[in-house]
Amino acid sequence: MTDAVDLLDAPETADGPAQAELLSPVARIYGTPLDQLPQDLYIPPDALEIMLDAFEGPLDLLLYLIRKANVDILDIPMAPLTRQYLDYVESMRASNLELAAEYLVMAAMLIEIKSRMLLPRPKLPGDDEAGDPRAELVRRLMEYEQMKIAGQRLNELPQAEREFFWVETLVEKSLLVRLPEVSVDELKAAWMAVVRQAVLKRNHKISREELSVREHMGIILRLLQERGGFVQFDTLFDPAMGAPGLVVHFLAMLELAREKLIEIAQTESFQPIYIRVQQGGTEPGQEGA
Amino acid sequence: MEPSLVKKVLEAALLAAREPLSTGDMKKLFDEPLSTELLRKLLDELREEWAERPAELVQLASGWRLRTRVDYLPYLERLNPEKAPKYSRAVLETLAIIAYRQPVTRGDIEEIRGVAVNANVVRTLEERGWIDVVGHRDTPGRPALFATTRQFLDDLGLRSVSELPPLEQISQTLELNHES
Amino acid sequence: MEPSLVKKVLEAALLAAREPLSTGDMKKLFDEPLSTELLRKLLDELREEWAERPAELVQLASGWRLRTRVDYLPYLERLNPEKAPKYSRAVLETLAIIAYRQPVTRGDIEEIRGVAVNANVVRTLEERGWIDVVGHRDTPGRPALFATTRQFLDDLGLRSVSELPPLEQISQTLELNHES
Repeated sequence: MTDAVDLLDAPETADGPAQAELLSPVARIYGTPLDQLPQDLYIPPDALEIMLDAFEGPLDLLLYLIRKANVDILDIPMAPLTRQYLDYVESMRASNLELAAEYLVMAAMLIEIKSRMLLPRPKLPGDDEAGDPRAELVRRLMEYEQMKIAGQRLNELPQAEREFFWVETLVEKSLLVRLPEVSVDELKAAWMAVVRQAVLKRNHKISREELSVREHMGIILRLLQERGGFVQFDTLFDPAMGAPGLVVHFLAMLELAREKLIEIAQTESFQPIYIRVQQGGTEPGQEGA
Repeated sequence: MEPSLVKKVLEAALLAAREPLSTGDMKKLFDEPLSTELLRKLLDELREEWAERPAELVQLASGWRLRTRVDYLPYLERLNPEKAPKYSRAVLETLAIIAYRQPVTRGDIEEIRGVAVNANVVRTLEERGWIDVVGHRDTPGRPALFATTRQFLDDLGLRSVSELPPLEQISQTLELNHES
Repeated sequence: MEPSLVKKVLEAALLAAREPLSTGDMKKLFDEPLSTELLRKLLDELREEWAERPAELVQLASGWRLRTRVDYLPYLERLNPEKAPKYSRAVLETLAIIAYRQPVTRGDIEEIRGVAVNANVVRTLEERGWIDVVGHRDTPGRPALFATTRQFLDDLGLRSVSELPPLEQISQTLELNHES
C-alpha cells in the first residue's frame, strides 16, 4: 500500500544508503552522490514505530527492500539485503520497539541463507535450482506478493455498501389483512372437543342427526328471511334438488316446524299451503346478532 | 446540475434507503442548494413515474420511502410464509357447533359448551362472513338463529355441510346415547 | 397469469428483497409453475427496463438483486457519513489468501503472510459474513478450514470464485510505483 512507501520515504536517510548498496556502488541522497555507506543508520523512533506498523511482517519488509532496489527477485543479492534487513531490525530493537518474533526468525533465516551461499554448492546435473539456498525464500516472497496484490485488487472491486447499495423498498406486511385459516379437520377436532366436554358434563345429549337436514333447515330459514318470512309451500321445493334432496328438504321443514321455528298453514282444504316464520314480536332478521 | 440528474439521484437514494428520507436528507445529497419547491416538484414527478410500477412513493411521518404496493404482498408472502393467525378455541368450537347443529341460538351454543358465548366470538365469525342470522326462535326474547353461509363452505372447500366429517364415528367412539 | 403481471411480481420481489433472489425463490412467488426460459426472458426484460434507471439488476452468486449504480456513489455517500469499513492490509491479504487458496487453515495463511494471524482479522471477515469454517483439516489439532461465502461474492458483485480478478503474474523485477 502507499502508506508503506510514504513512510519509508520519510526516513530517506535510513533506507537511501542501504538501497544504494543494493543497487550499485554509487547512489544519490537528496541528489547528492554518495560513494560511501554511512556508518550509522538513524531512524527516528517515532518513524520506526509507524514503519513497523506499515509492514505486514518480515516478508513484506523484504519485498519492500527488494522492489525498492528494483533487483531481480530470482537473483537476490543476499549479502546487502541481509545487511539492510538487519539494520532495520537492529534499529527497531535499539529503539526498544516490541519486535514481533517473526522478524527475528527471518533475520536468522537470512543469515543462514547468506552463509550457505558462501559454501561451495554441489552441482547436480540438470538441477541447479534446487541447490539454491534462496529458492524457498524466493518462492515465499513471490507467493506473498501475489496475495498482497490480490488483496489490493479485491479492494478495488465495487463493494456492497461502499460503492453501491442494495435496493430495498419497504414491505409493510401489516397492510395485508391476514385471516386465520380453518380446515375441515380443525373444525372436526373442535367439534369433538365440544362433544367430549358435553359427555363429561352429562347434561346435554348430542343427537345423531343427518347434517344435511340441519343444512336444509338453514336454507329454508334463509329463504324465508329473504322473502319476508312468508313463502308458498311449493316455492320451497325445487325439482332440481332431485328426489333425495327433496326428501331432506321436506324433513328439514318438518324439523323446523317441530322446533317451532316455522308454521305450516293452510287456510282451507286444497288451498295453497304457506310456510311462515313463527310469529313473534319482531320481524325476523332485523335484530342482527 | 440538471433537474433530470437531480431526480435520478433522488430516486437512487430512495431505492437504497433503509429508512424514510426526510427532505433535509434529500438536500444533503447535493452540493448545490436544492429548493424545497424543486424538491417537491421532482418528488411528485417520481411518484407519477412510479404509478405503474410495483412500488409506490409514499410520504410517511418521518419522510419519503418507496413501498411495495399492497397488491404484490400476497405473492411476496409466499417467499417468507408467516404462520397464519389462528382462531381461538372458543371461536373454533362455536363455529363447529353452528356448523354441525345449525340453526342454533347463542343459548344453544352456551348450553353445549357450558360457558357463556363472548360477543366478540360471534362477531368474529359474522365479520368473516362465515355465519349469519337466518331467523329467530319463537321463544322468549326471540333469540337469533345462526347458520353457516355459502362463503363458509367455499372457504373450507366444501360443497355442502353434509361434506363435513361425519359425526357417527365421533359419537361411536364416545359411546353417546343416541337420540332418535 | 399474464407474463406482464408475472414480470411485475418479479420486479416487486426484487425491489423488496433483503437478499439476492434465486430462480427457485422467484418460482415460489407463483402458484402456477414458471418455466426457467420464461423467467430468464422476463429477467432480461427487467434488466433492459432498468438500464436507464439509477439501479441495475445484477446476477450474483446466490441470485438476482437490484443495486444502485456505482455512478451515484458520490451523492449517496453524503447521506451516510459513517463510511463503509476500510479494511486493513492484514484483512485484505487474509481475505485474498482465503479467496484464492480456499479452503485454508489459519496456519496456511500464516505461512503465506509470514506473520501470525490476528484473531481480530478473522473475526472481522467472519462478522462481515465473507468467510466461514467449512471443515477441519485432518492433521493434529484438526485446524479449521476457511472458505469464502456466497455473501462475499454477492457483496463484490461476483457470480463465482472463478470471476475473481486473475492473479497477477509476479514479475522478476517490479516497479514499486505500481503500488501507489
